[in-house]
Amino acid sequence: GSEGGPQTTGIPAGAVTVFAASSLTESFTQIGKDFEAANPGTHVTFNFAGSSALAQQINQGAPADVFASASPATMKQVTDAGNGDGDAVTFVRNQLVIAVPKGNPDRVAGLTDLAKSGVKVALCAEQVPCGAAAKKALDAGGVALTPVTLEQDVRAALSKVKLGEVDAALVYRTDVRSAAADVDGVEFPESAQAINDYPVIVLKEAPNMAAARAFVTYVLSDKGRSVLTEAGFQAP
Amino acid sequence: MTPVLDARLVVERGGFRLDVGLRIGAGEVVALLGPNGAGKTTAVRALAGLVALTDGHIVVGGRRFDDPRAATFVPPDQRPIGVVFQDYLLFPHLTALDNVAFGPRCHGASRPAAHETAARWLARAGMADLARRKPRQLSGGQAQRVALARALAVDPALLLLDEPLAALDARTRLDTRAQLHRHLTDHAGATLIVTHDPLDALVLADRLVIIEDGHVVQEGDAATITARPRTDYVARLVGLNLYRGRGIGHTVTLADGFVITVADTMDGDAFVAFSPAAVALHLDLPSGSPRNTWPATVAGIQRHGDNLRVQLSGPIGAAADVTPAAAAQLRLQPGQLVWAAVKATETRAYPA
Amino acid sequence: MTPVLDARLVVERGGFRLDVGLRIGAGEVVALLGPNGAGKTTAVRALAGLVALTDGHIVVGGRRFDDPRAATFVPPDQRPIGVVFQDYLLFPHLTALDNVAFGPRCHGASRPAAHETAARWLARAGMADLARRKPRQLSGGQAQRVALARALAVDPALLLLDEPLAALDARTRLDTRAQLHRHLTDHAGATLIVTHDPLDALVLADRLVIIEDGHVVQEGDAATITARPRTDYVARLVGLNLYRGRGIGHTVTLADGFVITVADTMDGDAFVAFSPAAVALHLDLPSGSPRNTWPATVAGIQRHGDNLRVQLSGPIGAAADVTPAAAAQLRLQPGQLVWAAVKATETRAYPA
Amino acid sequence: MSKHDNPSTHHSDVLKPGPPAPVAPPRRRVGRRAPVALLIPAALGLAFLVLPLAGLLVRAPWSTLPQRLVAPGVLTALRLSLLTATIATVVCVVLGVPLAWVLARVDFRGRRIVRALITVPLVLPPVVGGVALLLVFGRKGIVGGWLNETFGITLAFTTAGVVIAEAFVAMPFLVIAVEGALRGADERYEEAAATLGAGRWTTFRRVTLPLVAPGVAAGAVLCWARALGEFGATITFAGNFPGRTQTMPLAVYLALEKDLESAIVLSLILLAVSVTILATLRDRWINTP
Amino acid sequence: MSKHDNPSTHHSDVLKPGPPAPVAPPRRRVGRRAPVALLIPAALGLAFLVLPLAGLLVRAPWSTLPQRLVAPGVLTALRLSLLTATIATVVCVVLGVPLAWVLARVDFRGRRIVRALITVPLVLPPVVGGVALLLVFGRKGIVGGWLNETFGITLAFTTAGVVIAEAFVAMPFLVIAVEGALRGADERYEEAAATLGAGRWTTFRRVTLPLVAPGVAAGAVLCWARALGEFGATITFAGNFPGRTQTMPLAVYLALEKDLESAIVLSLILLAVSVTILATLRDRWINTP
Ligand SMILES: Nc1ncnc2c1ncn2[C@@H]1O[C@H](COP(=O)(O)OP(=O)(O)OP(=O)(O)O)[C@@H](O)[C@H]1O
Ligand SMILES: Nc1ncnc2c1ncn2[C@@H]1O[C@H](COP(=O)(O)OP(=O)(O)OP(=O)(O)O)[C@@H](O)[C@H]1O
Ligand SMILES: [Mg+2]
Ligand SMILES: [Mg+2]
Repeated sequence: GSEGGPQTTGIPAGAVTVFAASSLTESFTQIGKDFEAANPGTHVTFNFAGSSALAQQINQGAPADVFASASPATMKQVTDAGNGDGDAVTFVRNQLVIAVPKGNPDRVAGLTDLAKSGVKVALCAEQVPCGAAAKKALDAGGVALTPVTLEQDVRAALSKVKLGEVDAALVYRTDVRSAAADVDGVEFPESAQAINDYPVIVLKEAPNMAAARAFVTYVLSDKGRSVLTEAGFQAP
Repeated sequence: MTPVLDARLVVERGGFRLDVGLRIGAGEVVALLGPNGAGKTTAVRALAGLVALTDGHIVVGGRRFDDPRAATFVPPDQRPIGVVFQDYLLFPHLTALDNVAFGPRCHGASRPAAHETAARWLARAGMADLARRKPRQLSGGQAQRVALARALAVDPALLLLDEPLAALDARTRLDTRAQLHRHLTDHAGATLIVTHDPLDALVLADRLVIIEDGHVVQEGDAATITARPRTDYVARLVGLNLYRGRGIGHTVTLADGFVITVADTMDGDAFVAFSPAAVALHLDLPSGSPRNTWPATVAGIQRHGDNLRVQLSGPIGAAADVTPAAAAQLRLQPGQLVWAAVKATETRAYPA
Repeated sequence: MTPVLDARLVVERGGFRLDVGLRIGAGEVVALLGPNGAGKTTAVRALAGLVALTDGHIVVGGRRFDDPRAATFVPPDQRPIGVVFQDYLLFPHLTALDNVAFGPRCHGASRPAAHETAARWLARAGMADLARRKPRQLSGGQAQRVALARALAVDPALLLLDEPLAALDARTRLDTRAQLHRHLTDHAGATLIVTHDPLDALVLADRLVIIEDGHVVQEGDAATITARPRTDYVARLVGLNLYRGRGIGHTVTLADGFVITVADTMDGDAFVAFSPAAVALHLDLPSGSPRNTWPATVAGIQRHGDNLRVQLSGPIGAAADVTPAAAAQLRLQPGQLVWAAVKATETRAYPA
Repeated sequence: MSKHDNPSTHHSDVLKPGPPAPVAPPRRRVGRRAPVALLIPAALGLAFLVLPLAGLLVRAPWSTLPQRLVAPGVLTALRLSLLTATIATVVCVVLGVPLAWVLARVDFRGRRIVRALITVPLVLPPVVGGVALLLVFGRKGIVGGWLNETFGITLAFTTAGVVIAEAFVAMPFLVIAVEGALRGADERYEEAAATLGAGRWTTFRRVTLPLVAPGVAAGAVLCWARALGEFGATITFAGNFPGRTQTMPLAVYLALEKDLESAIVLSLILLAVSVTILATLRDRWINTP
Repeated sequence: MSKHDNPSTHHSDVLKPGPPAPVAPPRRRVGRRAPVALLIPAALGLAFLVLPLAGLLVRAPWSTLPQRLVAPGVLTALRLSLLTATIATVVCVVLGVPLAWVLARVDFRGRRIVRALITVPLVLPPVVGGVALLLVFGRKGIVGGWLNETFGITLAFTTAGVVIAEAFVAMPFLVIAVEGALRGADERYEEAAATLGAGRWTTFRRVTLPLVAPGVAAGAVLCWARALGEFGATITFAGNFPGRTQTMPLAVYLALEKDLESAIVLSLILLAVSVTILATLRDRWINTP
């Protein structure tokens, strides 16, 4: 219900607080500006952090209107606690690629090349979405490999490639795109089996329900999508 | 008149046990003397409340400060005391002036008033020039004078001075002693002064209490103690030869059988004391009046003021004072055999 | 023979300036005396290398230890010294035994050997029983004896003792002094001992150096200094009345015009000294032999040994010793007018 | 003392030398050489601590530095960091020094356990610490719920929340450092103060505290630096709101999402500021007593 | 001294009282009451530090605790945490105590800057610290590249890397705490040692170090606890591989991604172990001198 919010009319106004996964930092900051321009009188405030930390904050009563998560699992923590208003909607998807140092010195062409001895690979830990996706992809390709590290998040895995500590890492396409100066991305077919969904939801205790809904609608709109696909995300 | 201080101090620490009774009247000054490790500092600390009694009691001005049986213990800051510590314990971060002003401040004086009091006390201690110095910038004697001023500045009912003059030079010591004497004469409370200097005790104290190994061994005014020492330590302090034995008529027989003839009549356990100056030394058995003569060996010779002090071993140990001229004439040297003689009239005998 | 120690110590700190020359021969013991704050501890610290000279030099056994002009400075641990500090500075975390063993260990002795040496020194200091105690568990005098043992145990070429006996009780002091004397007699190196006790100086030292306010004011053997004090402080130390004036024949005229008749013939600047015992007090102007008589006011009376010491003000300040009987007869009390008389033969005059 | 109190006249002025030279010469350097056995590990330790900084400096995008410096959020975040770290340090000193005193000077049952519990925020991964803070001080938390209902105060996601998170993480440093200093201090001075009539509070304020000032200063430095670098607990408990709760470490975290270089630049700014502040403050502070 | 050295015979045995009672009675508690002005902030401070732990305890899934405890990776991670934190502490003590000594006792130019630089790892967000370590000790790093080419040693992704990351983050605590203690210590004991022939190294080892032992202990506790809780630099520099570089905080962080309860359980295990170790060790350790 929208009662209790400062706005009960359908026209969004006032402040919207969006809790968003930190991988959305750049695209959502842009979308927020666009949204404010499209809806004068609104003001979007972001809280970017790891999805699971955001889920904890929301479940502990954080004053948030919208939650955009980098994985369905963390979204589930919020909806299971009954803090979502309605169902979560997947607004983008992200696909794995193999990140390799610029110029691909080890000539990695596909997943199987990662299993070669002497190739140091970083994966995400299974607990985080990119790790779960990587496992799915490797299973799908029937590739067994022993990574040297199971990173906490995509960024950490990527920076290991950037700094030359590993020869390859399974990361999202968006990440490779933002680090294009230092790394190349190698697409591989098995990634289709391991696509990660980004869900978004309006929260039940949203202080500004109307604006929250308007924001989610804006993200799902073509304008919002275009910003996201520009950053390398796929439309669902 | 009830005494200001009425205490029985029993403290046990490690293997050491202190057990002394102390009563000090209003305006009275008691000197606490005793060899190193006798428990003087421990007694002072117990009175100050820095160490708890294991038994006994401390009553000051009718107030019970410490009584293990009654589970009473008044902490040091609530006792009206002033303490000069053997190692001063001046606050290293405060100037001499602030050190002395500390007590008055704690007793409620305003800052300027406390500083004024402190400046007055420092001036009396001859430390006015150095009032702004930190303790680390003071010499040992200067620090001790500040410590004395600090303790006196709170005008305490019970003043506890643990060797307050030990670091002073001879001249300052004389002045400070005289001044302390004047102060103590006016002081309405009780004073306990620990000292190793018999002169301090004689000048400053109305009464002497001598402890050894945690126990009182002798107590009284200076004249009595000087005349009738009852232990080695006291005899040494007042410079007498002292022996203990059984008296029968005009003789006192020591434990090892040596017999001393004395002027007084004695019956039962008795002490015999005589001055080293009363001991005459001869190369041959002297004939004539001295009733006590014995062969002795020179164990050591030291200068002693203008004279020489000769340590004798033999049937009884003794010290003898001789003039350098006599020593030269006798050609005294360690290991030499001599005859020692003491006239009975030079001895003093008294019941043990 | 070149001296073991040849030093000129110039140290400036704050407003204080020390500037003394010191030469000590092999086996010689020099006592450094002086009022509080005269710079004795500073001199010891400079010799030990704990404070740097601002000028002068320190040469020990031909080795240059400190010389600001030559930019030479040998750190303390490379100087063959032993120091007893005025405040002991026993290592609080080590037992008495380990404190004493510390030096031998640093000089290369094995652990058992160092412990053996330490035990021997502690036993000599009468501290064998307390060898396992930590410094906090020792009394003041016990700690000082450990400190002395610690300094002696390294058998240094230059022994620096800063009031090493101040905390000892009278009896232990006598024993320790005697023992230290024996030790120093055998000691091949040089010894500097700081003390406030004239007796310590007389017993232990071959020569006395007296400093005041950072400068040497008198220097010599005990007899000379006792006989001919040259400053207030020294006069006090040896217990004499001292005046300075201009001598012409058998008279010495003080700055304020007072004339003292003396037995010796003097010409030019001169000192006059006489003992307080030489001052006779009379209620009326005495007739007869005393050549010096003057009216005086009793400023104060103190016990002094068996006698009373009377402070006199008047044309010249003086101290007079009288027996209690005489005092009673004269009914002496502060403020009273008396006549003081000193025979010319009791005075000693010597060039300033 | 009157002029005639003593048995000799005063003429020491005659005997005294001239007054000392008014200006003391500069003190000579006579420091003993430091032993190699200490210098080598010290140099290694220093290198170990400082080399990574050199790495950052090498990698920093110096050419673009000026424009990054003036990027909008940076100064705000820096100001917020300094402000919150300083307030957190004050809070830690006010609560932590008494706590350290109690641990060092009061003999109570369970002291050993309390002393070990103090280290909890050190061992707790900061993110979990943030969650724990949310559980207690959050809007639905034990204390936070009550605060919210009674006074309408919320701490989470506010600048006050940042201070709380930083203080929680940094306080143990202060407490343990100060307790160490208190245990090392000579208690006999406190006894002397007591005999002069000083109660425990006066003794604490006028004797104990000045004596352990170097320890308190060291603890406060640790505390401030740790608060300044705090990230995990802050982002979890206070969130990451620019201008309100986004401190420099949080900004660095977000910059890391974008590119390494921005993160390095932001870190270097934080370092430069804190090192400058510490270098100017600390020598003065630590040398006070 | 011989029996006859003194002028009186020895009979003190006659005068002495009986021997003292062999057993000393228990010492009475005569502690002065602690002042409220200190007790109240101390209690507040303690509550502030301990309440969040209470929050965790309330939230912990006690019923499922046993089965979570025996979950495969937990013990391995715990063992690795304790091992690496302890080795890191040893490294910090070996390098950090000399460094603290140099800072406190040697008067050199630039000391003030060095002292401020020591705090760099405190202020640096740990993740950036990890990056900085990679830049230096990584495979392509300044030192790491050389190590790799010359000896074939890589530090990243190894247990040694964990130790390096932890030591880097924790060393400043030790250095600053020990330096504070050294400045508070009475230098006159060091002078006394010098006059007994002890060089600076001997003085350091046999006098200085024992005197500041409580400060070193406090610093080591800080250091160990901080190393035990280290997360950001470790995961960045050493990565996260179970059994090799996955310490408890890393496990906790990853558990947090799944569910809060597992993370809380893991944190509580870590806390319980560290608090127990500290409670048993520290009282003994800190009371040594
Ligand atoms: N903490 C302690 N533990 C065990 N024994 C102690 C402790 N403190 C002092 N003692 C012992 O108690 C005895 C009395 O010590 P105290 O300091 O009272 O002596 P003192 O009479 O003041 O001696 P001094 O004249 O040397 O100062 C000594 O034998 C000393 O060794
Ligand atoms: N750190 C310092 N700064 C300034 N002045 C100092 C410092 N240390 C000592 N002094 C001054 O130097 C003078 C000499 O001090 P020193 O300790 O050498 O005297 P002392 O002869 O040993 O005296 P005492 O017999 O009292 O021990 C004193 O006046 C003292 O106040
Ligand atoms: Mg004593
Ligand atoms: Mg001195």
